[in-house]
Amino acid sequence: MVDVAETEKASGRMSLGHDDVLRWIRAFAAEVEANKEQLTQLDSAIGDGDHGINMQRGMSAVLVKVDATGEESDIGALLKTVGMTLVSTVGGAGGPLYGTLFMQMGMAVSGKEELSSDDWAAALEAAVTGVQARGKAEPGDKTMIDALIPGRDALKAALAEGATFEDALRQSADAADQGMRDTVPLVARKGRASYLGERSAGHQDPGATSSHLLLEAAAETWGRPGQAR
Amino acid sequence: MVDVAETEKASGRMSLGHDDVLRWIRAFAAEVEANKEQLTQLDSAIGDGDHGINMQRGMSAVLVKVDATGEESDIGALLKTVGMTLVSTVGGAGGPLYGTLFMQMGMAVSGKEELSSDDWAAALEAAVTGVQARGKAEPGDKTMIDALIPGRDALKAALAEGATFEDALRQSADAADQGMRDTVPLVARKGRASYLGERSAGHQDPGATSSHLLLEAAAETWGRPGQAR
Amino acid sequence: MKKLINKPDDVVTEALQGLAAAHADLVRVQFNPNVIVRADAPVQGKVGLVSGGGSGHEPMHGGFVGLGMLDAACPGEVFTSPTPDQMLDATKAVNGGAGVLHIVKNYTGDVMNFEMAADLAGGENIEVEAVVIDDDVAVQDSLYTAGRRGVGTTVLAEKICGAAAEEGRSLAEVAELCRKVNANGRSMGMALTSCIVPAAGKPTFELGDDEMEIGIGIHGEPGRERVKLAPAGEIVERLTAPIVEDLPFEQGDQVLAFVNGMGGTPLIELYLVYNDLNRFLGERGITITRNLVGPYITSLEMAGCSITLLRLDDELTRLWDAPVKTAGLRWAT
Amino acid sequence: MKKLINKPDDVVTEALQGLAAAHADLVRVQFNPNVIVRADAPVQGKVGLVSGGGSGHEPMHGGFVGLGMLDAACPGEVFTSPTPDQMLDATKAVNGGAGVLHIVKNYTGDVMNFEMAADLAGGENIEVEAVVIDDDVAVQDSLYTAGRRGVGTTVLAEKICGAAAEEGRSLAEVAELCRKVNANGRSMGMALTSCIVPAAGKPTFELGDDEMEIGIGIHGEPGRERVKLAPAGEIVERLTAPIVEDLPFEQGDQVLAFVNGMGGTPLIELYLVYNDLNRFLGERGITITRNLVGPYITSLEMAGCSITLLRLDDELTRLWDAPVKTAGLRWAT
Ligand SMILES: Nc1ncnc2c1ncn2[C@@H]1O[C@H](COP(=O)(O)OP(=O)(O)O)[C@@H](O)[C@H]1O
Ligand SMILES: Nc1ncnc2c1ncn2[C@@H]1O[C@H](COP(=O)(O)OP(=O)(O)O)[C@@H](O)[C@H]1O
Ligand SMILES: [Mg+2]
Ligand SMILES: [Mg+2]
Ligand SMILES: [Mg+2]
Ligand SMILES: [Mg+2]
Repeated sequence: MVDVAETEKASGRMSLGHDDVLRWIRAFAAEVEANKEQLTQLDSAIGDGDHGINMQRGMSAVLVKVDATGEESDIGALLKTVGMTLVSTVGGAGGPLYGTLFMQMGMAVSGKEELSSDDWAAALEAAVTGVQARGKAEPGDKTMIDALIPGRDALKAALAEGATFEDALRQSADAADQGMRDTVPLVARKGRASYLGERSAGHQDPGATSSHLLLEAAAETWGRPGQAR
Repeated sequence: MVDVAETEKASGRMSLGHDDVLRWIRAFAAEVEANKEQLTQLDSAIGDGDHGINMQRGMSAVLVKVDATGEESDIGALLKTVGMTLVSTVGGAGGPLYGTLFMQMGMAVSGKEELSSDDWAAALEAAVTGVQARGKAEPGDKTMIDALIPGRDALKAALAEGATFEDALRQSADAADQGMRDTVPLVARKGRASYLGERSAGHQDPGATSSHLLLEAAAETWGRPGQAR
Repeated sequence: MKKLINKPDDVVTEALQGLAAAHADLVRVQFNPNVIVRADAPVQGKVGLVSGGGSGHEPMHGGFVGLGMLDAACPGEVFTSPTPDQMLDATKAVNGGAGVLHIVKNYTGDVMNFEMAADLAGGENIEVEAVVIDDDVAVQDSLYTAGRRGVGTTVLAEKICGAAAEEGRSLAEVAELCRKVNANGRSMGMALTSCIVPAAGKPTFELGDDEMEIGIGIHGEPGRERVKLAPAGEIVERLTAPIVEDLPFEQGDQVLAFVNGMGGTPLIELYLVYNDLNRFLGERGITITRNLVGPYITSLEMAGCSITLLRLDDELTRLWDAPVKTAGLRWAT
Repeated sequence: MKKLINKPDDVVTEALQGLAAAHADLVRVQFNPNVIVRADAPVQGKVGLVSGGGSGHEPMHGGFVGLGMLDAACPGEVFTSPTPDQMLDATKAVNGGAGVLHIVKNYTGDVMNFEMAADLAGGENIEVEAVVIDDDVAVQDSLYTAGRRGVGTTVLAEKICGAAAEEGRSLAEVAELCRKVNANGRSMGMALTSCIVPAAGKPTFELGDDEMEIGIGIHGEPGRERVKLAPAGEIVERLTAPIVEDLPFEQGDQVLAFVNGMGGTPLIELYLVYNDLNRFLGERGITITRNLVGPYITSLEMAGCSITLLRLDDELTRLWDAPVKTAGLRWAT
């Protein structure tokens, strides 16, 4: 089977098919698996030590689910399925937040079988809006929002400046990475870490870390690997 | 106040007065206090780790009690008081056993204001009989009986052979010491250590250890100190 | 990790199977999604009470399902709030036509999942109200944060609202009562040792041999401060003074005093703590007229305790005394 | 030593003060000598039930004083049997003219102290019978040794005999029933961690991170063997197989299954153990018709569990179900 998206990507024209989106989801699942310990460790410091465990449980359920869902081409439906699966398997804060993220993405691209770079930007926009509506977090609250918003903004800015999709994805992931790092000094105001007050400063937020993995997975799957850090 | 017993002891003639017996009880209390940790340690290995704590609690109650019991000269009454105080403050196996030991001694010398060496032998005899009646332990069961019986037998034998009371007491204490050491290889058949079966072998019995202290205190108080071991 | 478990991933399922087998007279347990439902649910015409939260806090909530308390509980993974589909199933199973109250502990995850569940239940025409319990004075309360955690008062709210529902009060009334309980209850906890989440396999936090954590939550979240170990009397003061000041509880108040064990602390210590608490409150003219001493809202094998005070009036006292028949609390039935 | 205590020497007294304050409706506590007496003792015409033992096993025995169970409990120092004067006071306080039954766990200390107390009570013309509970199959039984320890069956005997006494049975009948319970009950326990006696200040024994102690008593006494940690299912087998073989329990038997927590093990693990036990017995055609899951006969903060099986007949089942109202067990009242 010829990978259409690969061909298109090589040619510089951008279009993501159902399979591409699936590859991204698998890549995110693999990142979560690989970083399960670290996510849990970060959550132990300022939360309850389950973020890696929860996300891993959710993403393995997602893989089972999408494997079972045979022939399908509607990307919106795929993303909604991912979201619903996360909602019903993750629990905690991560479940509704990542569930909402994927479900809102799915709504934004409902019925589409191909996504342009603008579609992806719109999906990410919807994702962030959904997560904020669900969790009421503002930038600086030390949550996943602090990785997602820089990631969304960098993507939009890069595309507006005429960057290639690959470049835009890389800038998006790098901005999310920076946003994630910037959560370290913050005092948490939302989520479980907020109970610690000042004691939450000095630790990187686990949710921002997993959100960076999400955007990094997109950049690696559809664009170029980042520089080794 | 002239210590009559001291004078008599120096003269070779043997007679223990109320104060002498009190000095022995104080000496035993001091030994228990000094060896509290060791007794507890031994009891941790094959019992429940409270023998030192229990005996120390009991003997401090005894000291309070005898201090409060002003002028008195009946040695039998003194010993019974000690026994009753131990019964009502020690608990565990040690309480009834040491309580019985002292109460039976008291009965054996009831009403006496002075004890000859034979009186002491009779008191010790009664003590051992009482402890056996109460606890049903036989020699070799790995209990305090294994220190008391050799101690009693050595005293009787020495006196029968015409030894001085000082020598007889020393032989009694040394025999108790040996008996105590001989409990090490034994498999316990009575008391809490019996629950361990074979696993009780290789440990010295705590009760035999405190019983040795009892006879050692007598030898040191009324006779001569033993060789440093 | 020293635990009586088989595989870390199976802990919740197997414990639920055990609960189901042990208390078939009281509850039915449904698996995938996991829900513990009162054996005779739905009780027609009665407001249904649903709570839930992460597992690892037993007997809360599953042990409180039964007559006079909860109609259903949704157990999440260990320390992880359950999912909306569990809550929806629970809500449907206990709806006897009078609506369903969700009693939610204030954790972001619990709140969001219950919100989603309420939306879904609304879609199925079940009337749902939710009351969020946020009684932990160890956490600074603020509009700009997630606010206080829900801890010990949850148990008391479940009991008292369960009694009110049993009396046939309406959903609005039971919800109002639940808010009243929450408004009059305050808690604070401490830990001597950490707990170990089975799937994590190691202690959530490390405490020195001479340290304790004051103001801890029920998930091994770090507390307000880490300090040197102290006698029970001082610990009681450190926990109770902020509680008393916060409401504030005042001279002449009658309270229910709840000394809760965190899971690894034996009862003898809890009664000793209760004794110090009784003295502390007595000195301030606050009278304990009802009490609860034991491990009721735990944090796996964590050693430590929490103290909850609930200001009582005649209504709350009467409802507290009303019959209850659950695995975890049972009297007067 | 991490405990919620003030001074090690005051633990028992302060915990008793807490118990007295918390349960004034159920019990009176007398100090020096320490005795916990049912609030309405002596119940005229009823056989009085007295038990006792070292402290550190709470709720046993003090938490079992009340209607339908014990009339009095004598708490000794931690892990140290109480003294005859405590037992004598208890016996006098509960003698309602129908005599008094002493339920004694088979430990040399307990047995001897209760014997002395019975002698003293006899001197005061109170009819006393004593039944010794010795149900621990971890200990080799023999005429030449102290015999088996008394453990979990004690709780069941206290409940069942309490119900019989409440029915007005005679001293001889209640004693006979107690022997019957003992004859049909078998137990075995295990520990994941040691306990710490407050006055000793350090663990009674040391266990490696990957070790457990099988056949442990309730005082941190070493057990039958020290082995590598194993899954709960295997542990259940190691504990239950000797129990089943000993009586023996046979296909078709109906049993009360009691999964007891040692003090430091959380309820979620006990239910998981119960699940494995239920399966184990089911495979052998033994049916659990009654159960008890929780920390009822503990060993301070020791982590671990014990399993007790009691073969039931109609009489025992009925008496188990009869009303009980104590701090530790309460139902149907
Ligand atoms: N209100 C919120 N909005 C956005 N993200 C949040 C919010 N609350 C928590 N989070 C994110 O969730 C992460 C924790 O997720 P997780 O550990 O799965 O849930 P829980 O806290 O219930 O255990 C936090 O690190 C944070 O990034
Ligand atoms: N039946 C018995 N006869 C004589 N001595 C006994 C008997 N049972 C136990 N002992 C002694 O008691 C000692 C333990 O005493 P202690 O620790 O005070 O009591 P407990 O075993 O109740 O904790 C043992 O070391 C043993 O010497
Ligand atoms: Mg978490
Ligand atoms: Mg001992
Ligand atoms: Mg969580
Ligand atoms: Mg003892």
